Formats: sequence, C-alpha cells, structure tokens
Amino acid sequence: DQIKCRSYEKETFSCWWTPWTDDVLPTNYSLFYRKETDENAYECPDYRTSGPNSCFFDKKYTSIWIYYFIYIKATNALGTNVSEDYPMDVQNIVQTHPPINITLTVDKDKPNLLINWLPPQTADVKSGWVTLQYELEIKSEKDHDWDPNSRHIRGVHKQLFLKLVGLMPGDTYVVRVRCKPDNGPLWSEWSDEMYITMPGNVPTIQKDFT
Amino acid sequence: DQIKCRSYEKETFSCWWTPWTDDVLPTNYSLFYRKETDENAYECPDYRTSGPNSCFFDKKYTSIWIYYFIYIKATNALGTNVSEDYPMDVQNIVQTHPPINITLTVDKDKPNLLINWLPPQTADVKSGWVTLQYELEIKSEKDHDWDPNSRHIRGVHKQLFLKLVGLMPGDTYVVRVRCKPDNGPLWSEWSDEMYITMPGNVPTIQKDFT
Amino acid sequence: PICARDGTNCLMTTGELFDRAVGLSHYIHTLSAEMFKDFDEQFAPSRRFPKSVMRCHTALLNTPEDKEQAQKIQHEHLLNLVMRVLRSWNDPLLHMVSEVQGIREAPDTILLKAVQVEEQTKQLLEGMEQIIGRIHPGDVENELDSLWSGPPISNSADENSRLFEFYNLLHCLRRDSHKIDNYLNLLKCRLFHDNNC
Repeated sequence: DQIKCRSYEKETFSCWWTPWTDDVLPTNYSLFYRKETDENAYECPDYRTSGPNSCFFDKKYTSIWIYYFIYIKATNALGTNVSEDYPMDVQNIVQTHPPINITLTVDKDKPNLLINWLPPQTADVKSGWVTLQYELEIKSEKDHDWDPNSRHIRGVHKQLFLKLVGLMPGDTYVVRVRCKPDNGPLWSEWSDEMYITMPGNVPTIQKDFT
Repeated sequence: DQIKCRSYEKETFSCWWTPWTDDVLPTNYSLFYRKETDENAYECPDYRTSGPNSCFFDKKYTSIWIYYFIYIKATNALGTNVSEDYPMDVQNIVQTHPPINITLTVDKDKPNLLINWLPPQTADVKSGWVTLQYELEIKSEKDHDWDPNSRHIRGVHKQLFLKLVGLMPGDTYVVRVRCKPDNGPLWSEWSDEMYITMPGNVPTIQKDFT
Repeated sequence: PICARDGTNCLMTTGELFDRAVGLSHYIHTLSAEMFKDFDEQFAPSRRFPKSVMRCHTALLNTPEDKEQAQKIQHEHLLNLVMRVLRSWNDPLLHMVSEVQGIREAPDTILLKAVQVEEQTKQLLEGMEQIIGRIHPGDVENELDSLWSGPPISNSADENSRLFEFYNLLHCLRRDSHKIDNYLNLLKCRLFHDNNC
C-alpha cells in the first residue's frame, strides 16, 4: 500500500505515497500515471495542493470509469527506482467528508432523541452526482467504547434524521454520524461527537409501560 | 374488498378473491387482468400456487412499471357476473413476512432489555432491493392489551436492536416486532411473541437512577 | 382509457417510473459490486489478473466521463446512452450466467447474483423503454447494440484465460452499472427535482 488515492466528491482526486524506508541518500520522488485509454505516461500535474508526497488531479485531469495506472519514481545518486503500477478507478476511491450540522433534540416528555444532520458541503448531492447513505452511532458517555450494535443506517437523499427511543433519563449520550456514496464502498470519517443529557432524574418510564 | 393482492418481496405477487355470498348454484370463478399500457385482457397464469381462490404471478408476469387492473368472472348456469376493476401497483402491495430471530437479553445489573431481530429471509434486504423499517411493541404479561404508546420505531437496514430501559424487576414482559418497506404503506404481521422475566424481585429502580 | 405511450391516461406517473428505475439501477450495481468483490477475493490474490489489458465492450460508446460532461449532455441523449449500455449487456449477462456454472471454485453467491442481475437488467430495460416513450415518444431506438462480439476466447482455452475473461466481464459490469446508476440519479434530479435533490 505504498500509494493511496482518494476523491472527496467524484470530481477531483489526490494520491499520496509513502517514501521508501531505506532513504539513506537524499531521494527525489515523482508520480507518473497512464490512463487505460492512452499509451502515454504523464507526470503529476500538481505536487502541492494536497500536501507533501502527494499529487492532486483537478477536474481537467479527472475521468471517472477509466483505469489510471499510477507509479512512483524515486531518484537519488545511485539511480532510479520505479514502484509497481497502482491501478485505480475514481469510481472506487470516493470517500466524502463527514456529515455536518449534527443537531440533537429531546422529545419533551419522552426519553426519545431526534437527531438531524446535513450532507458534507463538498459533495454535490443536489444535482444527484453524489447520493449518500448515512450511519449513526450512539453511546452513553460513561461507556468507553462505541457499541457497534447501536449502529443505525438511514436511507439516502435529502436532509435526514433518526429518532432514537428508550434512552435513560438523566444520562449523557454521545452521538456521531458518517456517510458513504450510495454506490461506493468507502465510509467517511465519523463526524464530530455531539453530547446531550436526557432531562429528568426520576425514572417516569415505569408509568409509561404499565 | 373482494380482491386482495400481496407481494412478499417485490418480485412476484398473488391475488385472492372472496366468492360471492349468494352462491346458490355451483359457480366457477376466474381471474383476469389488464395492464394499463395494453388493451388486451389475460387470464390468471397460475391458479394453484397461492391456494384456493387465488392467482399467483411469478417474476415473468410481475412488472413494477405499470398499474394492473384485475377483475373476477363468476360463471354459473344463470350466466356470468364480472366484478369491478381492482387497480393495483406492485410497489404498493409489498407486505413482507415478519422479522425473525427475535432475541431478548437482560442488561445484567440494570432493569434494561436489549431486543435484537433480523429481517425476513424472503425479502432481499442485504442488497437493498427492499429496505425495511421496523416497529416494536412491549407489554407486561399481566396486561391484556398491547400499549400502542409503547410502540417504538427503529431505523432501517441490517439486523437491528432496541434497548428498553426502566422495566420492573420480577415482571414478565412480552415483545413482538413487525416491519414495512421504506417506500410502501403495508406493515407485515407481528412476529411471534417473545417472553422474558426481568431478574430480581424487589424494585430497585429508584436506586439505579439516582 | 389505455395508458398511452406518451403517458396520457396513465396512473403510473413518469416521476414514479423514474424513482423505480433509480432504485433498480442501484440494486443492480450493488449486486454487481458484490459479485466483483466475491470473485476478486476468491481468485485475484493467486492469479494476479493484469488490469492494464482489461477492456470493456462498452468503451466504444462515447459516455460522459465526469460531472461536467454528464451535465452538459441533453437528457434525451443521456437516456439513449443508458439504453445502449443496458442493451449491450443482454448477451454478456446470459454468457456470464452460463459461464459461472463452469468455474469450479466460484462462490455460489455469484451465480445467484448473476441470475438476479440478468433478470433485473431486463426489468430496468422495460422501465426505461416506458420512460423514454413518455419523455421522447419518437425516440426509442430499438436496434440491439452488437458491441459485444461474444466471449473473446473459445471454451477450450486454459483455465486462467477463462478466469481472466470472466474477471474482466465482472469488472465491466461493476463499472457500467455504476455509470447507469450515476446518470439516472443525475437525470432524476434534473428532470423531477429541479436539480435540487
């Protein structure tokens, strides 16, 4: 996994490489790519935008549904070393930013929680170019680990919400959300964690269930 | 409601009819259907698979793109009687089998109950052809009726669970779950009822919540 | 009154037809991506299929390769492109269903999904013909695209070549089903949600 590529919105993409570990001599790295539809190899168009050891392909250089064969050249006093081809299709590297504007609202007289969020701004959801699916996790603040069992997936499109029920009055809960393209494999990172303390210290639940 | 149709998985469907009440003479029933895009009428392809007074439409005869107009012909010595058209859209008659594998687990030192279940096997939920929404009901065994207020709706997809808090130690509870397509109106039947007795006899709830 | 081709007298609205087409194209892509993943995990590590020589029979179709191209293209052309890609998969899917039964270690899930994709692609074609019939009554090009010239290698070819040929077909199906899903989502938002999905 010497080369890793990512597209945040299926319109541009970046690739990063990890320098060879045994760099005794000062070594210069350069990235080259070949496209499935073209015999020629080209050098990275932009080594700066995505930070060190990276290459940024803006819209002009980005084609979806075409294989890119990416490789790295490492050159130093001893000569040049070329990495293996890394075949990549932008379709499979779309990993968006996390959802934003997570808001938590307590259902006034019930131990229920309504959670709202919005898609990441960088992904063009409005035109339908990207359609997202969401996943939400919740845990009690006292618990150390997130409970994978608590994971809830909501459908796609538009601004979304989820209603969680049966939470413990007086307890503080932590919620986070992530998303992934409806037709792609990669989940975003989790959103910021949002905290909320459920109102009420005396358990009135008992009354609700009898 | 002389004709009722149902699809368990949005890939095939069946229709059932109720014979006319005043059948004095031996009467023979047959089902015909028209597709809204075709002026011809066709007879039921399979009168057997779905039992008496029924018609089964397998994949070849099932289309999600059109409305069907279904009607029944009742023929006896006096002549033939034709029912009204029953307009039907496959997506609106999807009513899956209930959820399966309902399991109840007590939170060891708390009066809380963790309920897990799985989607019905007949609907292709894993690949997203049918996306389901769930609803759960609980009541104390002592109570005769289910408390509609106790109805909890959970999110969609995958195996899901609900954590209920603040139940009465020593009490026996009954739980059942049902499901419905995300984009359809019809809930499944309720699942089997599962019973559980909460451990402990003295109500220690007060202590736990302070 | 009969529901006419252009949509008059129809209970099923064109927007509803489109929603179902998008749902179906998503389902077909999900199955295709799962098939590719199952096969890749089973065979790729030991076989190292050369991705640089993989070719798709639909490469000849001039399909948009990015958002701007897709948004510039008129919807009737994009709809017709979707139809051509879909039609071009009639024979390859039949071949895929029969071929997978001859691949010894192929996971069972692949045959089940291949059959499902073959059936659902026909369903999608049926729906798309209705949609195009309504949006551009005169426009339904009916000729079958003979882009696919049949399995490139004979049945007697060695196992590795036949596995690579199947791998290539799965790769192309994953790619083309993703394209169709993408184009239909774009069209849905453009035609029925005023580009504000």
